[in-house]
Amino acid sequence: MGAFVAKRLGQAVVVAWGALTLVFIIVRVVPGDPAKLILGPDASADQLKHVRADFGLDHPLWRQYLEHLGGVLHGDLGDSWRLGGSALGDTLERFPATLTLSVVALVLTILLGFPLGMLCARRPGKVLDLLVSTGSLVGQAVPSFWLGIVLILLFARELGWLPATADGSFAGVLLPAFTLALPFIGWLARLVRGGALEEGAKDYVRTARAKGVPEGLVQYVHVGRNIAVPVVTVLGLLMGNFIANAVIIEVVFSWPGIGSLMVDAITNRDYAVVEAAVLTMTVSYIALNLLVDVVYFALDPRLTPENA
Amino acid sequence: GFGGGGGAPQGALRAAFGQPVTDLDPYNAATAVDEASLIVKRLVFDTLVRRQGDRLVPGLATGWERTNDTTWVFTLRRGARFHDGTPVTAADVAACLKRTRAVASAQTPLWASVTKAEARDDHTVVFTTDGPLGSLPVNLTLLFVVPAARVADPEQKRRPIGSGPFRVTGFTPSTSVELARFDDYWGGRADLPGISMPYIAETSSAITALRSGDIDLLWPIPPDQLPEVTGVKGVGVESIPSWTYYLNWFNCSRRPFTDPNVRRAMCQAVDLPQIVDRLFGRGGQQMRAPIPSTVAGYAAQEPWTYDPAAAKRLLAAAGLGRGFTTSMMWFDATGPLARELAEAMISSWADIGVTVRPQSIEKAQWLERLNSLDWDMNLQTNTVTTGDAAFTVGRLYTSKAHRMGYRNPALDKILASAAAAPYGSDRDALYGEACKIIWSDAVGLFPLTLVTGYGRSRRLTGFTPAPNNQPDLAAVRRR
Amino acid sequence: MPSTIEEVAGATEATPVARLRGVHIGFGARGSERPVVRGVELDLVPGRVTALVGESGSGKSLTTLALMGLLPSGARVSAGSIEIDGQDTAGFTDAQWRRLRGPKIAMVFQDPMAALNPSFTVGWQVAETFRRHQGASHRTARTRAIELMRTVGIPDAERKYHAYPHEFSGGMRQRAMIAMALALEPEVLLADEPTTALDVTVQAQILRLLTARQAEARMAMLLVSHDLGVVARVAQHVAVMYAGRIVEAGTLDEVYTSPAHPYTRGLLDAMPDPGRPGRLVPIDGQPPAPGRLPAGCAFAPRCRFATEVCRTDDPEALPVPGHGVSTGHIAACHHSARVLEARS
Amino acid sequence: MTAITVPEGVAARTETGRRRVPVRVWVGVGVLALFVLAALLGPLLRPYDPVATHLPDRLLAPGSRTGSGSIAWLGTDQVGRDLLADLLAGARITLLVAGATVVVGGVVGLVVGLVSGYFGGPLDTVLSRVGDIQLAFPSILLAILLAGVLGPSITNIVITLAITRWVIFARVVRASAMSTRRLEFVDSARVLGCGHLRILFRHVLPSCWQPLLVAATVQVGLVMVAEASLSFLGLGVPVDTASWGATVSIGRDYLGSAWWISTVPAAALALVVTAVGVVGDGFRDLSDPRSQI
Amino acid sequence: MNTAQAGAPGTALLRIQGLRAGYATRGRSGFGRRRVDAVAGVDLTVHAGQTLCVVGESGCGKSTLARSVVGLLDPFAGSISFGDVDLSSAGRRERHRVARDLQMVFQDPYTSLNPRMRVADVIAEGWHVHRGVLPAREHAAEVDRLLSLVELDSSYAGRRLHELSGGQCQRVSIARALALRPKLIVCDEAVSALDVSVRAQVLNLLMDLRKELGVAYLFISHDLDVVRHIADEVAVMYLGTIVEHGTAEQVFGNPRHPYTRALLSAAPSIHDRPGSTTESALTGEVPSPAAPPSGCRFRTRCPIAADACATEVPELRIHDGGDHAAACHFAGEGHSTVT
Ligand SMILES: Nc1ncnc2c1ncn2[C@@H]1O[C@H](COP(=O)(O)OP(=O)(O)OP(=O)(O)O)[C@@H](O)[C@H]1O
Ligand SMILES: Nc1ncnc2c1ncn2[C@@H]1O[C@H](COP(=O)(O)OP(=O)(O)OP(=O)(O)O)[C@@H](O)[C@H]1O
Ligand SMILES: [Mg+2]
Ligand SMILES: [Mg+2]
Repeated sequence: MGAFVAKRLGQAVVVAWGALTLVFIIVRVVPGDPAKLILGPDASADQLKHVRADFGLDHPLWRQYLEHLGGVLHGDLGDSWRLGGSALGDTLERFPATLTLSVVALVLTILLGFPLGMLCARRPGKVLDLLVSTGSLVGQAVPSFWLGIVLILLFARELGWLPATADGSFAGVLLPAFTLALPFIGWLARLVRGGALEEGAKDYVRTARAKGVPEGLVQYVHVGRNIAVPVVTVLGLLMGNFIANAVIIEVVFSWPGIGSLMVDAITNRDYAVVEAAVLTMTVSYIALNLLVDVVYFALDPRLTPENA
Repeated sequence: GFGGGGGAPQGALRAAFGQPVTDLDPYNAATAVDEASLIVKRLVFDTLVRRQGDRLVPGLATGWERTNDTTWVFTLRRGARFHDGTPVTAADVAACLKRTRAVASAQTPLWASVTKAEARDDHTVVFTTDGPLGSLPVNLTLLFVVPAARVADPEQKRRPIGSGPFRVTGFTPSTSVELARFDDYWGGRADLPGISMPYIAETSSAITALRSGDIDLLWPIPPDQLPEVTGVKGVGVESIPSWTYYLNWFNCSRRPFTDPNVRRAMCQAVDLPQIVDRLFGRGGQQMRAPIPSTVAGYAAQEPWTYDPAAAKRLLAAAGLGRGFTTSMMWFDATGPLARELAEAMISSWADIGVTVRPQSIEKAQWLERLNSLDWDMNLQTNTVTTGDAAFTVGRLYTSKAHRMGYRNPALDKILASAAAAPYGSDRDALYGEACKIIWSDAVGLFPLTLVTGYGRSRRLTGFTPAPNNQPDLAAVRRR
Repeated sequence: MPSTIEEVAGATEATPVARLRGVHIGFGARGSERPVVRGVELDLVPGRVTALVGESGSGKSLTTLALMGLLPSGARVSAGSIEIDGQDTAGFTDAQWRRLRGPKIAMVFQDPMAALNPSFTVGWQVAETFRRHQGASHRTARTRAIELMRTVGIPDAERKYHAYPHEFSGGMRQRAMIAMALALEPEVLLADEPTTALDVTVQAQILRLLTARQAEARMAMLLVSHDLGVVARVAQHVAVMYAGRIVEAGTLDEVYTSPAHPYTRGLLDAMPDPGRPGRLVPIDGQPPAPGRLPAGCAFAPRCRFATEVCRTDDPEALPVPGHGVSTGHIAACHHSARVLEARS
Repeated sequence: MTAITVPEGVAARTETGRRRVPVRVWVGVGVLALFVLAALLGPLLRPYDPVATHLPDRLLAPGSRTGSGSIAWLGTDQVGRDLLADLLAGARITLLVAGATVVVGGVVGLVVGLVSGYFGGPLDTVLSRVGDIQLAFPSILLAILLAGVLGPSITNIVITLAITRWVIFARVVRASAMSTRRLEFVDSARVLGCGHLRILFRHVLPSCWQPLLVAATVQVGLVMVAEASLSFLGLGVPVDTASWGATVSIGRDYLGSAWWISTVPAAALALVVTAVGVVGDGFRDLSDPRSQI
Repeated sequence: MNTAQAGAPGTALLRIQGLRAGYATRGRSGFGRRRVDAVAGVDLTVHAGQTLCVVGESGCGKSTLARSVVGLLDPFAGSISFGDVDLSSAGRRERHRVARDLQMVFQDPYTSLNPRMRVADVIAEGWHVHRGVLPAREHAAEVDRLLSLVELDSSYAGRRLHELSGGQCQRVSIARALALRPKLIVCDEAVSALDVSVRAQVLNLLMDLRKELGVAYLFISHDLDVVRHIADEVAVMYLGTIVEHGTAEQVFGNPRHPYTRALLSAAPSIHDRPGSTTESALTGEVPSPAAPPSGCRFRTRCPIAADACATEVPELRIHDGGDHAAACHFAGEGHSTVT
């Protein structure tokens, strides 16, 4: 187990470094001069130089890169020129909001998707099954920003049940979380259904029945335990997906998370914040994957460090 | 809520503006002329001079006088205090001027000729300029006063200390600002216990929030969305022509726009009355000068008549009888219906055989290209932040500025003398002259002034819409 | 004239605990089903090992599963009756079946890796039987499971209780399966190819274990196998299946030494035998696909004894001529007499 | 003996061994055919000029009569263009972008996946880590940044989207190349003396097509939606090209008043993407179960 | 040069000396690599036209041996020579040439042949790989000839593999192996997956081919009946080593190693009857090759193990003249020790 985690951590560091380097390069390749964005069109060459020096943009790229890496090791990604504060601080301040949104979306996905999947598996090919499998496709086929606005118009404007924007209340998180979760509810249901059907056809299920184990226990104990493993993996990936996908939802719902922060930072060439946001997202993605691996490891007794 | 810390007190006004507040430091270069942060800054900080309608009125300064061409003396109000309890002194004002001169920002041109500010005593500040600067009092409506000790304090970005009627209790950049009433304000305690300014990016969400009473005030409402708030119970709509207008510059240093007749032909080919009426309706006003009618220095010109045939003749005379191909750039967020306006104009030009490639690009790239004059036509909104012709006409159209490739020594001279002139009819005449040259030379096509639509809860009183999009929220009351 | 095993066996031995009468099993919707098992007759008598042999796909497993009430979805018993302990199981509810499985009838499956749940410890799975049926507490179930594991020859059962199936070798897994099946001392034990996945040495161990326990508890046992050698080693009675039917049945000696059905003969001839070096004699052709059976005798197309009648009439299972009625050797062949003759 | 049993297919088989195609798959195929037809013929039937505006006709509800006397069956947009024409013209771009993206991403993914799955070793490790980086990197961000670097053009959108997709294809192909490599028929080919190239192309590649195609059908749908999301972020197709995503995105501010602008293309998008998904599902179910090895 | 002459009946065709082969696995901690010798020092010779059978329990290294011989696995030590080519030092081209003479038939015909290919393509593949063996225009005719050789109708040429039954498929894979006219075919459990009747057909075919074409076989199986039926020579393998070796009559008629005896008595036969078998029961299972017992590898399960067995590794020695060898300290003592 220790070796397993160590190996994964090693990989994670490589991946994080890669992502960091990638964003560093891309951000600087994208046309657009932060100094001009700061000063506007009237800036003189002298002013521009001054501002560039302030943000260390006048150093050669390799030096900026090395300084950047050095900074990362000290947990310092530089200051945001737009928001004033430390970029990492600003980003981390926003992270709980994104996390809340993702977690609520994940909970919604599980609460709705899991039972749906089990129900479908009970009667494959029947009406509910067809509805869910088509529904899951439709769910992924609708652009989330459109869906988000339609939901706002419906639930906030017409029905007045939920607030249109993030107001910090629980009701405020429901709409964005639901919009985020919707494409994946049917998806999870199909996954659970597939797993339940596949596992249900295995010999050990027959063994359990041959022992006289009641059907409910067969499904939820014998089969359930075995689909837990793939489902947990997928949920971990889903969470990573939510954190990344939250960008659009956050913009639509004015949700103060790192997604909207990042979009804003990109349009304004706020390098430090873009880098901090990417680092946060990447690290959380990697951490989630690591967590999933560990949970997977714990859930599936067949895994050894060798074959994991 | 997330981030940001404390919220606004119960009963606070909830007001949503169309752009995010990213920073509250009055000397941060990035937000020096940013409308959204100016709205908040005007509540949190004081300025020596204030604008009321089209008059300048005392703020922290009770009075000022111009002792000679290059010297202005301002007398400060007694009893004004900062939010931390310390009194406001002339030394603070001097420090603030020093700071604003030190920071390179979009305001820099305003202060370029102000050489120094000295505290003669606690309540007298003397400004010295290196030439006559008639617009100093106007410019001072943008100099926010903070304690001398804090001019460069990074804390000012998030929890700034000012002497304005409200103090900051919570701030999440680009998300929300929370303000609470400052009880010791020299002008008397504000009526509202606080103000909360959330930023709502999506128009539909914002309008929904206004309709459902989640927010009390929303502006500017995009022209096409005005019908969604008019006639809704509990919501009133007010509008006012703003200092923001669309301009479409021709790159006068690039063929074929080097020829004024080609530019004139382009202006004549566009049916502006129809575009403004159909597209913007109540949300826009056709322009008759290169600056909005509400700006000081405005002088109405003869509008271009819509005459495609005449335009074609002009082109033919310029040797472009078969038309030509050119391009137009803009960035999407520049203003409401920017894309639609561009398309409508492009569509009109197609009728006279001019093919225009639309280029909707990112702001950052737009800026790059704008300054390097790497464009044929540039569509953008522009705001006369000070409400004075000097801010736009005086700044943009000089040969030295070289912003659209237009060079006219005669205009340069007029603008130089206008800049030096004190407020008054002479100055207005000079700017009028400038307007005329710019207009008839067709440096650009100036389609419309935006009319800001304010949607507000009917429970609000004391609210006055402002042309600069920065209404005085301190004066608002709630029933 | 006695035409069924029942009549023959009933005369001499204890009454069967389980009996199959004319059992048909089909896939697909009622009315349009594809029959895969056709009229199987089988008696399971206490103390006796009956073997069911036949080629892959002949319907051995389905027959066994039908006895457990565990037919795969889509399959069902479309005709005939399955009696366990005198009760007809047709129309049994799930709960009724559940009460039978374990105490009355139990089963050992072919692939012990697949048949054990990979996510639970072996011990837990063995103990589960006690918990479900006898409401035993975790502790007592555990003690009894460990004891049981010891009796089926799992060394170090205390420790192995906590091991997962993948940590067991094939033989140990099969022992665990047997432990599970024997837990409640069932009267009928079904073993579907219990040793196919194992090595000869381990196979011998498992067979020894099974027969020892069977004899000890006088269980009725049905052993499904395609290996005629394995069958020879443990079974008293043999039933040969072909294309869903039992084509020949009788005691081991009768069937092996004087096969009366050409298919049985073919099987025996195809086995390499030290006594008969040289070329082997395979059966021509291939088994028919279920649902696409030829008219008449299903074996006719591959049969060298086949005549016109074989292609039109499906032969009934009849006592083998020349044998005394009492032995119960039956075969479903129009030409069993010729087959018997040709052998000698 | 039981070792050799042909696995039963997932889909229903008829008696003859051929499998029935479920009705919903036919419906999906029908919708797709219509869509392709619309993309091919639409602009001929209902000419469309992406920069022409008809301001007097703006924001007309579906079924209204326009100033020129024709009927706008699906309404008009905020500059008075006929939405039906817009939809037909958009179909072309949407199809082009989705198709090209999947082809480009698929080819890159196929090559990378094959190489890293078949050869394994350090090359695989490097390629896999690159894939990890790509996956850990928020794909929307990558799209935004790339769109920023490359500027607005259809080619660039395809490149952008393909860059965010190739890993998915590479993973699918790698998995199947890896499992194929372990199969006995590959050993058998090696014993026969086949070289790596022959094994790759004749033996490994064929078993990668099927999972690749299934992944491609899923991705075609997702790419269409992703293109819409790019438009939402202001990085979509150039203004002078019609695309469903762009129309959905621009029309969203009118959802409260002129709902049809955004809803018509959104519904079309949902319909087509769902149809692709249904066909993809059917395809997966129908494909030879043994080809999944 | 070389392999061509190596075909005269009775000459040594394949010579395996001191072969050690196996797999590198990660250690328990997940770090580092450990070598597992699944084949731990094997010497064997296959003569032209002869059938050498290797028998043994699952996991004793039979497949590892086979895979090393055909070059699918690189041995850790020892040498394998074919004709006069030393495979361990041969270059790519040389190995490629040897491949023509040395073919293999795998256990499961469905997985060892590409299910997507047509029968004709499966058989002809070798001619594409080894250019010059057969001109392209003769491919079709030769496919037909091979099909008839394995008793399949020429109409099968156009079929896809999944339309064939297991036995037919296995015949196709034999035809494929024969296409290059090899001198030796390695059969790894080539008939184990087949039904009795089909197995008989395939065994007959293999025996006919040996007679008609003079093909030699390295035939690997765990089925003693089958081995006894077709073997000229038999090698009994246990945990990576050969424990007994001799002609079929010698090994089956007069087994010297207790393991061989145990195997023989455990193997079921149709002549057995319930209760009649007096098997010398082997207890337990084969130990892991990663941690083989010291001394004699079989001692942990051996009914006659003595103290010496734990320390001294028994050599494979000839005990009763001829070439019947066994690796047991007590092999010379005849039957009496075991009952
Ligand atoms: N779930 C199923 N769906 C469809 N057909 C099935 C199913 N299970 C079994 N069959 C068919 O029923 C027939 C009999 O199957 P069964 O498993 O009883 O054979 P068997 O004699 O046990 O064979 P084997 O020796 O391979 O285990 C076979 O032709 C098989 O194809
Ligand atoms: N790829 C592999 N990696 C690690 N160990 C392996 C691998 N393949 C086989 N082994 C191990 O090597 C040993 C010998 O395996 P091999 O396949 O040669 O046995 P075998 O005699 O062919 O057995 P069987 O009769 O089951 O085919 C076994 O202990 C097995 O677990
Ligand atoms: Mg079976
Ligand atoms: Mg093997």
